[in-house]
Amino acid sequence: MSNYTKKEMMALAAGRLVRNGDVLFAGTGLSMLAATVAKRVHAPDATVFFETGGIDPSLEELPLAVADPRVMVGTAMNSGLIEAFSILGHRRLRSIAFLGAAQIDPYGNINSTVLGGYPKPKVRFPGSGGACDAASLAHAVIIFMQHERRRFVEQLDYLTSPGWLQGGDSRQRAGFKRGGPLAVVTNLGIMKFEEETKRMYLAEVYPGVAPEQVAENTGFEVDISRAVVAQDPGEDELYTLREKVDPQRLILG
Amino acid sequence: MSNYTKKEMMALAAGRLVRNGDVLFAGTGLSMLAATVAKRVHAPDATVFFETGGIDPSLEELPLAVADPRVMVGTAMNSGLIEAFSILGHRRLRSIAFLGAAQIDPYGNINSTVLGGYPKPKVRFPGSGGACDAASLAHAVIIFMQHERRRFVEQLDYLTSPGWLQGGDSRQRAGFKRGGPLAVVTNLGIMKFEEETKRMYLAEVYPGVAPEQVAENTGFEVDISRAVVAQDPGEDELYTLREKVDPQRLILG
Amino acid sequence: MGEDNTLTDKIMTAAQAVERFIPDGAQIALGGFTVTRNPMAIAREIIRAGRKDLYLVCHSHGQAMDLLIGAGCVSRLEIAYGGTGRFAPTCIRFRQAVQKGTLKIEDYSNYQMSLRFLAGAMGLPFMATKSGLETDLVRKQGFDPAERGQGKVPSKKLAIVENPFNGPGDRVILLPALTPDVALLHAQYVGEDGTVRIKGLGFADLEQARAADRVIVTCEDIVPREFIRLDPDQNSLPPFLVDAVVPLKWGAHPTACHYYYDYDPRHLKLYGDMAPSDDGFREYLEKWVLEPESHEDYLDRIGVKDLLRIKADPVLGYAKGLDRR
Amino acid sequence: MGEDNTLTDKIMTAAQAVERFIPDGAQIALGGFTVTRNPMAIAREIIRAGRKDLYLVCHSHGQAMDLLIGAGCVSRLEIAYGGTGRFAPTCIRFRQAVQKGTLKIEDYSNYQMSLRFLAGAMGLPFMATKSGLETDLVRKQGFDPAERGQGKVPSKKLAIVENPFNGPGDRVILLPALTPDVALLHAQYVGEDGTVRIKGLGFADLEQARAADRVIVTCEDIVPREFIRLDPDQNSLPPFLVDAVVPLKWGAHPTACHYYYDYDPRHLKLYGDMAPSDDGFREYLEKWVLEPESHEDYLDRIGVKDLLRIKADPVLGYAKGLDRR
Repeated sequence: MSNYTKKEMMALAAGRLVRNGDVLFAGTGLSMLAATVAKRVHAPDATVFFETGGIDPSLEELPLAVADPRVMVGTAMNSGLIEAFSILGHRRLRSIAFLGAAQIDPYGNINSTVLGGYPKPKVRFPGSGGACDAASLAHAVIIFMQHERRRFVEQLDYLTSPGWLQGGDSRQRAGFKRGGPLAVVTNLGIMKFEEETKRMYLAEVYPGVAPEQVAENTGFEVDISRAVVAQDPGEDELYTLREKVDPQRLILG
Repeated sequence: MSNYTKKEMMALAAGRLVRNGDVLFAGTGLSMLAATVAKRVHAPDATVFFETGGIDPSLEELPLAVADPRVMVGTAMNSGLIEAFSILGHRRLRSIAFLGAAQIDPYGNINSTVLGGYPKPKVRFPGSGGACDAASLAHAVIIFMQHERRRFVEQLDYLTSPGWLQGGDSRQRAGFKRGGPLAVVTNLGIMKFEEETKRMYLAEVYPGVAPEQVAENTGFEVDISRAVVAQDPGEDELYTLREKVDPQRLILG
Repeated sequence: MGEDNTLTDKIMTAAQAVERFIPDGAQIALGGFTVTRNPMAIAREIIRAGRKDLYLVCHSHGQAMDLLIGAGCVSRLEIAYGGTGRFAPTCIRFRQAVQKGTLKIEDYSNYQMSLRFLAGAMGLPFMATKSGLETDLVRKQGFDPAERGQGKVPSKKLAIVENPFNGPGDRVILLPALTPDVALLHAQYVGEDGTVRIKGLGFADLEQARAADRVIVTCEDIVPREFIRLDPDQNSLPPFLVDAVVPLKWGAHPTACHYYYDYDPRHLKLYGDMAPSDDGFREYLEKWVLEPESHEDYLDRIGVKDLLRIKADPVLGYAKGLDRR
Repeated sequence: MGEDNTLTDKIMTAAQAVERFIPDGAQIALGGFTVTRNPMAIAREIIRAGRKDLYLVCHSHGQAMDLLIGAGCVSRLEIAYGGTGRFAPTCIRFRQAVQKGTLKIEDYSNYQMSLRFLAGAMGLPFMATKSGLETDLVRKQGFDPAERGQGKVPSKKLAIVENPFNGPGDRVILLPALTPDVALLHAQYVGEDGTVRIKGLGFADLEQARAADRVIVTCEDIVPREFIRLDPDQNSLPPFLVDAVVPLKWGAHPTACHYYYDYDPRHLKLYGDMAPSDDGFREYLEKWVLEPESHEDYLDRIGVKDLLRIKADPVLGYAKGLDRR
């Protein structure tokens, strides 16, 4: 038994992908944890910002939504959606967006809108929000997913946010100047995208997870041959996450 | 001899065209006087604003430029160019812009850019600034001119700001939803535009000016048959203009 | 100057504002974002007034939108996101209405909707962006083609064109401007002169207000003219863009109003528990919208204890240490 | 958070900022407007550094632009207005350069230029407006067709297209986005964390900064992090959009800096007297730009008496009763 939860591992694994100086577009939930812990542990010069316009808040208490008053306090600047999305897409910034989704396909395109038909679906989700914009405009995107066959699908019910589209150079040909998903962080491991084809493969499994488990829980064919075991969370990482970032365990549960 | 100057008459004559509640887009010089005196004399609910973003300043001292710090004090709001031009063109506001120009044609199109060729002219003027935008987007425009043949011309050297274009319904056909010049206030009188043809005619001459004087100083044919004599400035108007609006006579001279 | 600009004609009750400016079928832009500064008191008044066929245009909206949809006031919606964070990851009555097909809906992204409001605010016909190329936001239409161009429904959801400043093949999305009939927003301060000041994040409230034909502002406090004009850099809207000012303390409850109060986790959880079933939602409406005889009566039902629990720390602007689980 | 964001790497002298971020040929957006918050100290440094072939993109500009043009630093200009109110209804050296044909120039309107900066700031390819239809701003081109699409010169001055959301015949102007190499602006405050706060009108400074690749901010004062972050609603630019911070008191002189000092009527008049003749302008450059060994030396030449004359009233923000005739 490990001394940490899957949620903790996910937040830390995603946070490790952040570089110092990055500009982090955080949503609610896990993405808030990942951005915050990265900044506190190894990327002190990273900036966390929110689509609502809060830029670099003090985050003494964890916001539960991107419009939470806690994203407006101690900030460098309080602005609005227009300014936030301008920053997200700014060509000179390494903006990293953290997204979640209901479905993902082999090229990292995601669905957060509906299951079934449109506009009258079987299940309605909240919709794009800023996800489509982040996936279109950010320097890179990190996606959180629960690893289930029904979520990793060959064909999305609705393509809300563009990933590598049909793979290869299709994203670039479609007119996007940069971006694309960097990684998919799940409760089993970390998926990345092949250099040329841009198809998803298993890059890392968490300690105690077998690569085959990932294949079984993925609804499309996935290369698990290159998987290495992810590094266990460090003491300092866990301490920061638990004591500084989410002491009330509002998101960690 | 009258007990007022031509400049005073011009500022007051233009100011009289303002209605209470209007939103007044003022530039430097005479237009600043006209807007301010109108608000102080008969249109207390009018709002003076500037293309630089200053909205409804206290104007305790007269600004000498639209970026003068005096347009930023006691305002309802300090914003910027984007917000100011949004207000100028707002469909629900009766925005009145005051403009000056180097040349004007029979349909109230004006030139504030060059004399001679473009881009290498005989004489260069400051350029459009916000004049083209005001002439395109405002509810109505009032133009100040020195009445000289070389300024009232059949053909502009450069059309900076659209008036009634070629007259008739040409402005509307060009795609402008509203606007057009209301009057041209000169040192001799007030020119207006015929209802149907939109051609300039002499509506009022100042006391002591003969209508023929206007015809002589206009470089195109102008109907002077309907001219009436403008009302002398009232005591209260002169008092407000001289003592409240421009006590230093910075613009009145 | 401006000494004579007073609020006299603009100050009114929520009922008067709804009566005067929100007819059935109106296109409405809701201010706020998910759990903050929703125009809740006006939303409750709209429900009490029995408005129908409203056409909401939203970026990311939560509590006010869900209440209006649940109460059957809304027939058409353009939206990017419906949720209130962990209280309702997807807005409850919104979700049900979409799944039942009782709501005509068109999806955009947050930036797309914000740009559309900004276009309306600036008097521009459309905005051009690449955000959303190759997605179903672009490919799938929610509204019936036969309704296109009718009333405020845009003639096209969007248009894809070539960028004339680049070589061929460089495609961009054109998004039609939004010019709502009414914008609703909740502000902390309105000056005696009608100037509006929002503290904290503005979201897209100002673009929405500038784009709209009419603007209704509910506010926590009316403040002196001298106060609001002492530092006009901080102000949000000039008086002449505001049609109705409705002073309503705690007017955004149960959503937050920065520097005044936090969101109310207990009430949002209560809503989350009651709203999923039709009976539960009806009961919620009865107790919290229809029965209260006034806004003060509504607040009485919430109770002083809960109001004080969420009262904002004067420096932080939110309720420090509030139990939000 | 952000405890470690400090100014260490960004604080530098004007000479260092020009050396590092402004090469010959750079496309530069000048902050300020006619007589207020012109980045004068940086402009003087650019002249001392002998920069050539600069490409200015401006809405309404005055003193800094005229000085740079007069000194021969500028070869290309996109502009809406060149003047400093009554001190120079048309900027003096600007006027002469255009008349002599030594400057490549393209005219737009103020809204058009502001929209182009805003498009650059928002990452949009172009903006659509009706402002300017049927004018020579639309019909007449200043730049040589052969230069189109080279470097930062837009491939077209603008394009006229049909609005796809309206019936045929509804034409709109598309204006290409501006993304300058460098934006220069003068602010009142920069925080120790690099956050910028402008007091009074922002003009289009923020759009220009957000649109640019690099941003140089000169400022009156560096203020503590706790001060600048206490009320972030008032801030103008976040630290990560700023590349160089140059503390320079009176750095906008002889133009105004709200709450610090007014414009300097005596100096602007002096400039107006000297600039029209080539000899006079050269003499002005010598005395006020080339000879001063430092910014402080420049201020010494202005003299304490004149600096105090224009010092701002702390409440009004300008010099009350200043003789401006």
